[in-house]
Amino acid sequence: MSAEILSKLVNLLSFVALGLTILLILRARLEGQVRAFALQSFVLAFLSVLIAIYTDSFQLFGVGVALVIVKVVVIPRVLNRAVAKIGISRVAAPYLGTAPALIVCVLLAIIAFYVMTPIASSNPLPTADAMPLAFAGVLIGFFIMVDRRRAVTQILGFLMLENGIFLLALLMTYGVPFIVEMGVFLDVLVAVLIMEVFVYHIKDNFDSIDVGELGKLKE
Amino acid sequence: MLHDILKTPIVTESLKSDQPTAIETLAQQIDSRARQRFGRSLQIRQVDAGSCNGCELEIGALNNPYYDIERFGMHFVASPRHADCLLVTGPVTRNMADPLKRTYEATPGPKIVVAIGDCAYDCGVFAHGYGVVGPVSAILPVDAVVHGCPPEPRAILLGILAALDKTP
Amino acid sequence: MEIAIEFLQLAIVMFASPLLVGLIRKAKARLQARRGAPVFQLYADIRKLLSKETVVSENTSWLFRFTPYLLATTMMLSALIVPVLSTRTTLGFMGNIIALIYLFLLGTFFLALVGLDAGSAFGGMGASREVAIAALAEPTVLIAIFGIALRAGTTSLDGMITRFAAEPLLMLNTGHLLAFFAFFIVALAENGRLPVDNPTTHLELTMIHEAMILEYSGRYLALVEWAAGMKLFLFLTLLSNLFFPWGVALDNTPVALVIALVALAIKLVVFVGAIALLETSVAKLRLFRVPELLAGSFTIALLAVVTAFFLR
Amino acid sequence: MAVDSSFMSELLVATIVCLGAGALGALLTNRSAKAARIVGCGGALLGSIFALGFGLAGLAGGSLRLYFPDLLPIGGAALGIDRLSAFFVVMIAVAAIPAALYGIGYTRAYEGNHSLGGMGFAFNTFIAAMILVPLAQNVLTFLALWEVMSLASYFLVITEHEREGTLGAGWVYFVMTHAGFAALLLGFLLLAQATGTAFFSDWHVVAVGVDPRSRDLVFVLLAVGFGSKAGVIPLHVWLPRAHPAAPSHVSALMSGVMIKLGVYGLVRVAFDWLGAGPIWWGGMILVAGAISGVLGVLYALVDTDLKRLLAYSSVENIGIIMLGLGAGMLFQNAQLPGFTGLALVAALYHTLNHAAFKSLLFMGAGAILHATHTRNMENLGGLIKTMPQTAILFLIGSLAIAALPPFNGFISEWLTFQSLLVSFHIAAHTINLLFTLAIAALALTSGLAAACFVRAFGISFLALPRSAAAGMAHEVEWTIRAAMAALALTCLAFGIAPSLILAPLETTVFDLIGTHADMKFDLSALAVNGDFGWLAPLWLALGLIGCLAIIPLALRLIGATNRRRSHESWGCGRALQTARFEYTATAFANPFKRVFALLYRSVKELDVEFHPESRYFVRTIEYCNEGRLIFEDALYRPLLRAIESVARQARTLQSGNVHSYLVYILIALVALLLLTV
Repeated sequence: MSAEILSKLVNLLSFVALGLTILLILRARLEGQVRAFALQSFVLAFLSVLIAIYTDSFQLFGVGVALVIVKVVVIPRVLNRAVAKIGISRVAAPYLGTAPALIVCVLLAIIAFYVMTPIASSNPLPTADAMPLAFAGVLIGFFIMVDRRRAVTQILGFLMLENGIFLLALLMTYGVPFIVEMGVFLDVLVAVLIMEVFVYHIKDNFDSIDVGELGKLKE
Repeated sequence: MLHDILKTPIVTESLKSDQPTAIETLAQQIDSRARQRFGRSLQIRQVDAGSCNGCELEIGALNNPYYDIERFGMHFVASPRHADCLLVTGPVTRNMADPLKRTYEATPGPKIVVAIGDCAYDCGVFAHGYGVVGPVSAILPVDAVVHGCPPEPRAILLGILAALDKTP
Repeated sequence: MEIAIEFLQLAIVMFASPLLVGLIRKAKARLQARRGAPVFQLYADIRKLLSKETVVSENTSWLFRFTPYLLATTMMLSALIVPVLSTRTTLGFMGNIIALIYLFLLGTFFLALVGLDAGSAFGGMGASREVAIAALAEPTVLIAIFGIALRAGTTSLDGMITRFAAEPLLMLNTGHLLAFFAFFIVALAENGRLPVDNPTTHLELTMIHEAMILEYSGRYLALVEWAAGMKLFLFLTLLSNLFFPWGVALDNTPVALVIALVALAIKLVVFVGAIALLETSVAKLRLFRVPELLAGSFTIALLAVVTAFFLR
Repeated sequence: MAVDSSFMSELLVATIVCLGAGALGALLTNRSAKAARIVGCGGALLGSIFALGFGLAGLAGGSLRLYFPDLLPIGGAALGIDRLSAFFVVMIAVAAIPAALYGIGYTRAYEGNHSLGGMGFAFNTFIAAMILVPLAQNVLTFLALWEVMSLASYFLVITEHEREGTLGAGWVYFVMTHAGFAALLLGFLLLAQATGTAFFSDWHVVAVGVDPRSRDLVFVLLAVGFGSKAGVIPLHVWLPRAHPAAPSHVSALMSGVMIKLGVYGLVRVAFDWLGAGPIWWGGMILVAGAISGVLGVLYALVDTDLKRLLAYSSVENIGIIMLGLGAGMLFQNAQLPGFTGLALVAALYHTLNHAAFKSLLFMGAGAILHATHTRNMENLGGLIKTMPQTAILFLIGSLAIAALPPFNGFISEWLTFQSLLVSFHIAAHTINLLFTLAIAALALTSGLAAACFVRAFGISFLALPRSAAAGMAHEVEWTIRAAMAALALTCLAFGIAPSLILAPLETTVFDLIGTHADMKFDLSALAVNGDFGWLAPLWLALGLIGCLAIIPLALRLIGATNRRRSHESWGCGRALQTARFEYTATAFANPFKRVFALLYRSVKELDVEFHPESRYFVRTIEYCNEGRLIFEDALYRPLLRAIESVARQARTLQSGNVHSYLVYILIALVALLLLTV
């Protein structure tokens, strides 16, 4: 597999990942959002396997497999369970409407391009071209956490942010060592489980998962 | 959405297999005869002149996968301007008499009128009601009448065909 | 020779477009577990309509009687510009892709006027919605065009197709695919397909395109339907040849033309399947959600341009 | 071919003499309204015809230098012509000839109740001043002519002073135009001081040497001054008030031609006087153009006053022109002179086209006003049957302004698009993104413009009349129709044979920037930047006609029946159809109001009065969806309040009589001038 094809493929897949992040804004139903996340994680796994083949590093391959197990299978399960348990929750309106949110996403993407292109151009790896996309994924994930009110959506925003960071590392340095990656995965898993518990509590106390309701805790 | 798209064809498969033979045979004749009239293309406009909506249900059934009237080149349209055939249901009430006439006027010729159901034929149980003007034939030249309260979809199909056969 | 090919392309667009519509209907019927109308139904409909009387509202003006001819005209003219089979089109010099967009806009303009002509509330409603959607779709179209023009280095249809046909790994090019998606959404909106407009609706209040032609009958209706079919055919041809330029004849040898014809047929069938799937699986958007859809397509187009700039 | 300057001067003298004769003659014959009307407009007509000849000769290369040292203080009066001035003179004449012809018939309505003498005087002076402004060769000549132009147009605006609102509109116009004038004055004086000369011809050479900061200051001042005359947002507020208030043939001139002199000034500043500047100059113009285009058409889209709608659409078209200019400046900055030429050609072409179709549309609106005595679209409708010829002419204007083939607007907008699209040759991401947004803005503008004129034409001309007045409308007299027909033909000619204009325009631009525009064209086709984009308007037009002819024949050949029956509109069988059933202008604009609510900030009121017996019977429904004007609210109200408080201190001077204000302005002007000597 030549470097050119690899970089093209990496660009494309990173873009699919980014698109799935943006899809989180368009999809109203939580199930769909979870599915988007699972799909994105799968794309990342595919990407890391691709790079593993290119660099024939066994570690990266392992990372890909672990990614599939943790983020494509386990976490979506957990989240779906949460969603099911919450039931049809009252849809809390986001702070921004769909169209403005999309515009913000584009702006974030452009900013990411501005910030990352110089860094990417100084990086010799064939995968470096896509770094701005990964960074845009990080920013937009963050934006989702800010913009959306439903706790589950926010968790997903956080997870996608994390995916973006993973992708960034993957593109910059062909990924961090296996052990570190494992550690990160476990952290994320734990974090998700804790958040799930939180969601239940919010749900029980305010019988809605609109984090805006948390404001009531003040008095 | 992705999921739905992946799911859709499977649903179709399961339904498409059981096409009833009785309808098939009827379909064969209808198909052959429908060819000659209106060049195998018939746009239908349905007018409710005061019906109890029983007939509407049966007419609606013509569109379902079971009867699927479209395969005969027949199609329900949104405007009498597009139509060749008016399906009129119910006894003609005072309020609907004039609109019914206007609809007929608005339909470009050549056109056929089919009265659907007993009410359309002789006002059925509503006969001599204070709000009822009379049967459809009192307002429009009717080419064919379909009896029944309500008539079943295949009867309606046959009625339309009868009307088609009458047209020169 | 070349002029002959030109008119061959025109003939294909003129006579194959009803078949395309028929195919979409058939595919949809199949997906809805129905037999559906035969694929040649639209020909029968048109033939019948041409032999029927026309009823013209007494409130209408000459515009009402003139517009169907103009619609068909704009579409035929566009068919002369779009490279259906070959990029070596003699009349292609009449205009580039932007001229093409404006030709379509000309048709929309008159159709909307006709919607207002009869003075019925439905027509006005349809006209207002149609122009709103057309206007909101415009930026996406031009930005998507920009996105591919700056990679092809030209805005002439023939030129763009030739360049892309020569480009390896085209399908791995992000900007290209993004531009395609943006253009595809716009194509759906412009042709009044789901999820923007429901071509088979009977409910006046949900209509857009249908509402404007409620008044038409007989030969005028035939022309309008036919023009709509040609528009769809042209948009899909444009999509398939511009973004997937495989098999388009780069020179006018008979073999190349035959290959091009087959390739076009295959691509169109794929699109038919896609549209049928889409229209059976998604519901019509509320009218005031449509801008969001178009905003989304605009976003995609913008990203296409941005990537093309930064990743070039 | 060279034209000797004596011939040129004869033409110019003839022009001025005719206009002067028209002006004075109108004053003298003021007693008999008919005579004043005919003399006034006749003089203007003859003068404009000579002006056309003069301009064409100028375009053909004729040169002229006139210098009257003692006609004006400091520097004297200097006139001269180059191709750019000649081009604008031609543009003025193209609009002024039909306007004068139109005036002959149109001003009959003013007989008896208005002084036609004064009107004729102002009208001729206005045209004369406009023709001379592009010829001015030094600061004072320019400013003097500019001021005369403003004052003459001001008096024309307040012609119908008895209508309520007219004086207010005139006042806004007066203030804005003089604010702009002050900016111009300052800018010119600064530049003159920095360069040490008041002659434009010298600036081209010396201005480059001026230190950057004061160059920037001068540029901003001049841009603001000319921008306020051109009606660029946010300096546009006078335009939608003043243009509708004026008599229609004057509105046609103001909207079609006068605001273009602002464009003339900007072209001069950016490409002649100051020379190439930093990036942000071009960026500023480009952004201003994008904003003016989108917002202008958005306001036009929801307005129900036909003439105000047209005024707003002028703002939009100025925006399109600005996009061309800004692009040109950015290309100049990026060392791409071929594209600079292309963008300039596009901008100037659109300037000319807009002069043609906007005058046509204003005259059409005037004809409607003449026939129905209303400008409110909600009371119009059905006119296509009572005034068929006006309808066709207005339709042509609408098609042209919506930039649809085969009319002239299409060509210039196509050229503008091309010049924006070639921007990817610039290798700077920020500029690329700027251009990308400019393209999006232009696309949105053109789409919305099409929607806007579907509404304008469809609501006012089609379906049933919405008021008795509209029902009793009648076709207007022949001079009015002839004037409009002339303009309509111009639109068509410029649309199918652009080379008529492109050839002289290209040389004009060559004279200006010293490089050829990156385009090729012959009688039938034009190509941009090699094979980047091409267009064959003539063939497109032929194709349209051809197919239009073929289809009915084909239908006859295949034996399609042509039986036709006339019947009522289909309304689901409802009892009768009245105009009440029709879609209103407000309803038509509603989708846009909802989509762009952020920009309109419209306030919606709905009050329903029910029948006392039952809620199911409605007595009256009142629906009001008023869009608020953000710039007025955010920018001008506070400003005016401040000024007001100042004015209260200066109440002693305030006599309430507008003409005494003129005196103040004049005094201030002279004082400023003396200060600088």
